[in-house]
Amino acid sequence: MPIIEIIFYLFGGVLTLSALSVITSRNPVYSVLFLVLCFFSAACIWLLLEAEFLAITLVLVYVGAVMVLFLFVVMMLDINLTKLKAGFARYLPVGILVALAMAAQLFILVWSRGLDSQVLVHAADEGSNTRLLGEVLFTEYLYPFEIAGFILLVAIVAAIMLTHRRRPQTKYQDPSQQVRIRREDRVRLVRVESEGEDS
Amino acid sequence: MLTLAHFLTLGAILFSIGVAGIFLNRKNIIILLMSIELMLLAVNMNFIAFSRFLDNMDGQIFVFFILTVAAAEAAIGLAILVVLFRNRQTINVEDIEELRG
Amino acid sequence: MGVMSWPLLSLVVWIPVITGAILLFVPEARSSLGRLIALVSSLGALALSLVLLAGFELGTAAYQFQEKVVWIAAFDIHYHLGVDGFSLPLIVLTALTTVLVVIAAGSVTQRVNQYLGAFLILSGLMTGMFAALDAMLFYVFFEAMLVPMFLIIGIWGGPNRIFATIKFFLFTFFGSVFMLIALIWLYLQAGSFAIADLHSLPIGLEAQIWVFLAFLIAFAVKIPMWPVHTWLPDAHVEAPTGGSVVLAAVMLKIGGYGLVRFSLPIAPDASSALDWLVIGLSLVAIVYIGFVALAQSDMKKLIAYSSISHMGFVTLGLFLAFAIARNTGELSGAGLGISGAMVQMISHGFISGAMFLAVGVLYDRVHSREIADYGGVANVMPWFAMFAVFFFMANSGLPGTSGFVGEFMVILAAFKADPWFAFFAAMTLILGAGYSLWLVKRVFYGEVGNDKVAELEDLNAREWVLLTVLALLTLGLGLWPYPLIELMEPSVANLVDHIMTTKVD
Amino acid sequence: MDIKTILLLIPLLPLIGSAIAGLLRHPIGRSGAHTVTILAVASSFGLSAWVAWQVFMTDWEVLNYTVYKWAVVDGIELEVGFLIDSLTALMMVVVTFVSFMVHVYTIGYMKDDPGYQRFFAYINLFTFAMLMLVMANNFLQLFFGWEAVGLVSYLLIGFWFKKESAVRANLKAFLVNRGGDFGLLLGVAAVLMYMGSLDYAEVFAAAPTVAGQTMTVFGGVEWSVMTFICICLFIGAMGKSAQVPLHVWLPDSMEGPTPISALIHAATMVTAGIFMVARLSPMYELSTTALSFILIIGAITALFMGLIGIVQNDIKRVVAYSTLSQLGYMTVALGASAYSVAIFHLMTHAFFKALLFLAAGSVIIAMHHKQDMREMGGLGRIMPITAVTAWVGSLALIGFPFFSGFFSKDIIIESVKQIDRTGASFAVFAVYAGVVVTALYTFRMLYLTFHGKPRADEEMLSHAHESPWVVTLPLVLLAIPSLLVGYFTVEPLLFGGALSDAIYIDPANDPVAAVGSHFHGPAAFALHGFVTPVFWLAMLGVGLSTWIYLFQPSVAENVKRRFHWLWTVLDRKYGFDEFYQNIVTGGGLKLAGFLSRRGDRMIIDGWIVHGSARLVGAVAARVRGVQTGFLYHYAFAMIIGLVALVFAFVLLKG
Repeated sequence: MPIIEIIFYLFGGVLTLSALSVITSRNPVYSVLFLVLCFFSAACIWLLLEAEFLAITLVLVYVGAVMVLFLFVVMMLDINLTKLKAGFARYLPVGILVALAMAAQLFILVWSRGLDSQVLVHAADEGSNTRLLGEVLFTEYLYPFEIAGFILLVAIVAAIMLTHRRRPQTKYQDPSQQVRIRREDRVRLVRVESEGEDS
Repeated sequence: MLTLAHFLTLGAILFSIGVAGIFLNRKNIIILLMSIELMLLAVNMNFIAFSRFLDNMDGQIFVFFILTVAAAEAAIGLAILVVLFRNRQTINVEDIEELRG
Repeated sequence: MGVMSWPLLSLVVWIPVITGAILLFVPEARSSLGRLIALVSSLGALALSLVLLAGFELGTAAYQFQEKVVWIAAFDIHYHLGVDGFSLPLIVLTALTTVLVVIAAGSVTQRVNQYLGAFLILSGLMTGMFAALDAMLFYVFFEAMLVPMFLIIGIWGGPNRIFATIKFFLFTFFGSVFMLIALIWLYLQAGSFAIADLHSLPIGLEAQIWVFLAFLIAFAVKIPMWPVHTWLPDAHVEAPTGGSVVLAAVMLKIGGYGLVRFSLPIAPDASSALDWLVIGLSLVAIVYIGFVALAQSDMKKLIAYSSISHMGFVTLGLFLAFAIARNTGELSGAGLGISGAMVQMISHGFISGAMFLAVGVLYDRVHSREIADYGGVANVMPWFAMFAVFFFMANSGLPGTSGFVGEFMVILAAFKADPWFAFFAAMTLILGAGYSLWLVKRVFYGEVGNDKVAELEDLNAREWVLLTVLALLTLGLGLWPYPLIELMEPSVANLVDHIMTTKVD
Repeated sequence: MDIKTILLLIPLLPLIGSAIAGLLRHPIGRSGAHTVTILAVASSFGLSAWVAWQVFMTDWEVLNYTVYKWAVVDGIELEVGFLIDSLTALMMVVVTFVSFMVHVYTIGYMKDDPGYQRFFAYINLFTFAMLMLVMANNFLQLFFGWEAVGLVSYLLIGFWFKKESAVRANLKAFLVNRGGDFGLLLGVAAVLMYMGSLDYAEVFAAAPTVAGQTMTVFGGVEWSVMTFICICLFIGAMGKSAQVPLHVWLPDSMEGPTPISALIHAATMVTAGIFMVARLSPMYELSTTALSFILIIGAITALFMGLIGIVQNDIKRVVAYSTLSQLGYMTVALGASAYSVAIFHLMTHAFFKALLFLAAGSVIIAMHHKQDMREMGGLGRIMPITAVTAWVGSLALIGFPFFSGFFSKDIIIESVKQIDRTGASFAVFAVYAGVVVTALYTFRMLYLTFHGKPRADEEMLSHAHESPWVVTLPLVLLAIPSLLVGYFTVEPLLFGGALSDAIYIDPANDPVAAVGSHFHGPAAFALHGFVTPVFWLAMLGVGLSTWIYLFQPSVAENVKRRFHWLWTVLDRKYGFDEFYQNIVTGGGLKLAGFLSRRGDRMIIDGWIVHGSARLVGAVAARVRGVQTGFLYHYAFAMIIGLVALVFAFVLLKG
């Protein structure tokens, strides 16, 4: 068996098993960690498909940022695990049934169209994957790219707005109020009549 | 011999696991979100495979955008989750039914 | 550059809309400024519409004062305006009614500027609809004017206004959806939205029947014809006085105008095949609704039902042509019915507007529309009683008032179609007099009904102006309808020719 | 002045007077109002008299011209125009003269009324409307005048609008008249359809060509077109001229002020129907069926309405029923093709009936607006002028020879005897019986009012006195024509062909000519009148009346007790009022209530409109259950939907 196939089956197996663990483990922390493993395995398979840039991005951005975020949240929240797991067994048959139905349909689709005749071969060397991607992304897909950036910005603003809260007891300065202040609000001139020197 | 079908099968398995995950963990929003990530991963897998086999970069561009949107979605989803938990002290889906008709 | 070279129609349409939009943002504190702006704007539109009238060339059925600009090139939609003998009188009526409503708004105290703004916008949109020569433009105006009317009833209306305004909106919207479908189908056939192209488009009989029914639903709701009339009494009861006036005086005419502009010329064979339906419904409206009006205890409801009954003459007159051709084998009388219907529309604009203003006069003072809350008003408001009796008499079709002209012409034409039509139509002589004068008896005659009536004060200057203008118009049109009929005659003749030519190839 | 200007001024002067008196009622005040309106109507009368002089005494060409074009539509010219011939001229003089008298009389009758100016405005307006009616040269203007006089009648009956009975009566009058106008309008529509014009001259020219045609309407029966048109038009006349069964409004109209009863509800407006049929004689001559119908209706009215007059106690109502009966005589004359006689009786009746009403009004003034004859009696000594003029009017009414009524009524009876058509024999009986009845109620009224012992209380009697000159002058001025006009006009009008330019009678069947062949001057005719059965029938009525009401009042009570059922029938006016009140009005209102509640509110609004809204609501309430609000239900739904879609793509599309 060529090395490439070994790599594929190895990482494919790890990917499948860890994905199963993501959905079955009792503790969400484990789930997140298994998900990280999934992404790693997927990245490896993507390398096999010569999508180096995306594989690296998946690991760096997804695992490095998004999954860490998941982990934070899971650990931060005090979750009653037993309650959340209730009914797991009851829905197991339905879940498996639907998943199998889905899988079966997809298999039929994949294997009935002659897709298995397309063999993976090494691509012609046209320069690095990153360069190729960049060339398309910054020319043909410039506007979608800009929009994607904007979506991320919106996501950042939205996430901050949602989670940011102002605690009543914290002291802070409001620069706009400081700038707007007028003399009359601060100083009150009181005319005090002198007592007179009639003593 | 690795063919396109192999990669697509892997994607299909991954997707089905994501589907099963939604059914099994119906009460835990975090794992629901993770199941969605799995399904997105499966889709990405297919895109990259097609991109490779069709020798066309568009598939990878799509993956790029999907990653972007998924990241944004995860960030906002988790933010909502945090706010929800802060207000309700629970993330149990069964306790949340404001949209009941 | 003379006035005639201006884009007069556009000015009549957009001056009120633009000033209305500006008025929406005038603050409450500046309401006297708002009133002034509204008055100047509406008078301006009226003056320009009179210029149109003065410059209108008689003796031709062609569209005049045309303006045509590409609007949406992809669907061949044009901003195309123009008037003929059918639309010009209605445009003048709209401009005039707007002036009266602006003057009558003196009794409104809340959000006056927005109120006036809504009316001006409504007025411009209605004018645009009458002037539109592109079906899509017509449709846009047709739908757009629902919005200001919706707001007028919904914001300044009576206690049950939300119910009434939603009923009004749903009814009209329900109808116009069918019109949209028909217009799109016609566009696909003709490749154009120009009304003139639709007029000359040959269509098979079955397709014509579908198109005709779609238009009929849209316009029947507007007119309103029995049995889709029940929104009107509710809307009138809840609408503020100005809203009622515009609703009765102009908005109801849109349905009749639509029948003239779309149903009859686009689907003449279907109109001929289904004229029994329209005639039947019209006669039901005249007789049945006449009876229903008798049973009303609310003045506005009574007038609303009377409007439905009178609009029955419009639909009757428009569709008599085919029956006349079948019965007598000639066309003499067909134009009589159509002219009668058009005159009836204008006349009803004056009379119903005046009656709603009259009810408004009482409502402003007593805050009741119930007939039982009045009695003996003539004792304390003699001048008002004079106007009221005059307008209710006009409503019952007294010769010498405009209310007679249209009904007379339609009944004469109806007799040619079938004496039975005339028999049922003429029932309005008794029923119309019955409900109108019974109301006069209960409200105006007798001893002073109660303390509130005893404290009533007679008309103020504003009400004098409103009622006098309408009374003179009613009388003028009744004594000498010649100019109006002469204005419409070529268009009527053209329409008769057109609808008697089959479009089935 | 141009003749056309004069003719235009005749109706317009009263219109202007009315506008001034009505709209400027405060600035001009009471005296201003009556000065303006009386000046207007007096000049109108003067001009009318001049026109009549021209028409009757000179070589006059019938003047038929258009004043202005009302509308031209679909090739049909609708115009406002005047047709000035002998008939019009006669009517103009009668209308303006009676109106003039009534104007003067009103100064006295209404002198304390707060609505003084309004009253003068109304009666001036009435004069305008009536003149427009009689001067019309086409059906449109006829209809205009027809309705306009109806409007003024409505306003005047309800003049004292605080009185519930008055406002009931005016509504009733207008609605019953509208019932007649319904027929008139259909008739006009039929005229336009078959003759193609509304102009009298053109219609008359086209009438013979239409005579043979038939039409199928109303129950599939073939009708002669001319009969249909004539009967429809006559239905209008039945409303306006108060013929059975559309007569019910006229007695109630006595709720209006007395001058109005004289002017509108006796002398002029109610005769519009008679005038119309006479004007349209070229058409009516073509339909014997219609004439028979008219004859029978008129005969019923003449006899049975007179009978009611015997049991009435309100002085004005007696005169009102007498008017109904006399209108019946005129209608009989029309039905007998004796149009000119009908017009002749119309004229004489206008004078003596206006006189009787104004005399009754004078009595009412004296009795402080009490109208019940049982509280009068013996007034002849207190108010001699009124009593004498009332006697003149009464003698004219019963047709005492030499009085104007004698000529007209006797010739009607003679004419009816000449003709031979369906209903003629009944009509002959009715007009003969009517003579007795007329004499009976007329003298009953005279005796109860002016003779016998005073039954009013002392205080009332002490205040009662003869009315002022503005009241008695019109009485005297009306008494003169009541006495003389018949004698001087009977020959030229009926037998001299003065009306022949307006009235057409089929020469083969001309009752007037037949009567004329025995006519040898008015004096001989009147002297012969003393030996005719008509005279002795009238004397029978007078005698009965004298015996019962002057010498043996107990007889009246006895007869009343003995024939109680008859008395009840008469007192209830044959139940017409109940019929209209309960069946027509009551039924109509019930139907209205039913349609409004059940039809509109329940079926259309309740079931269809709100029902569909409720249906949508109900369905939505069910469907809403699907939206549980649980996140995972939505997720499940999505996934299952996805599976199903993929299934469809994979398996069904292959």
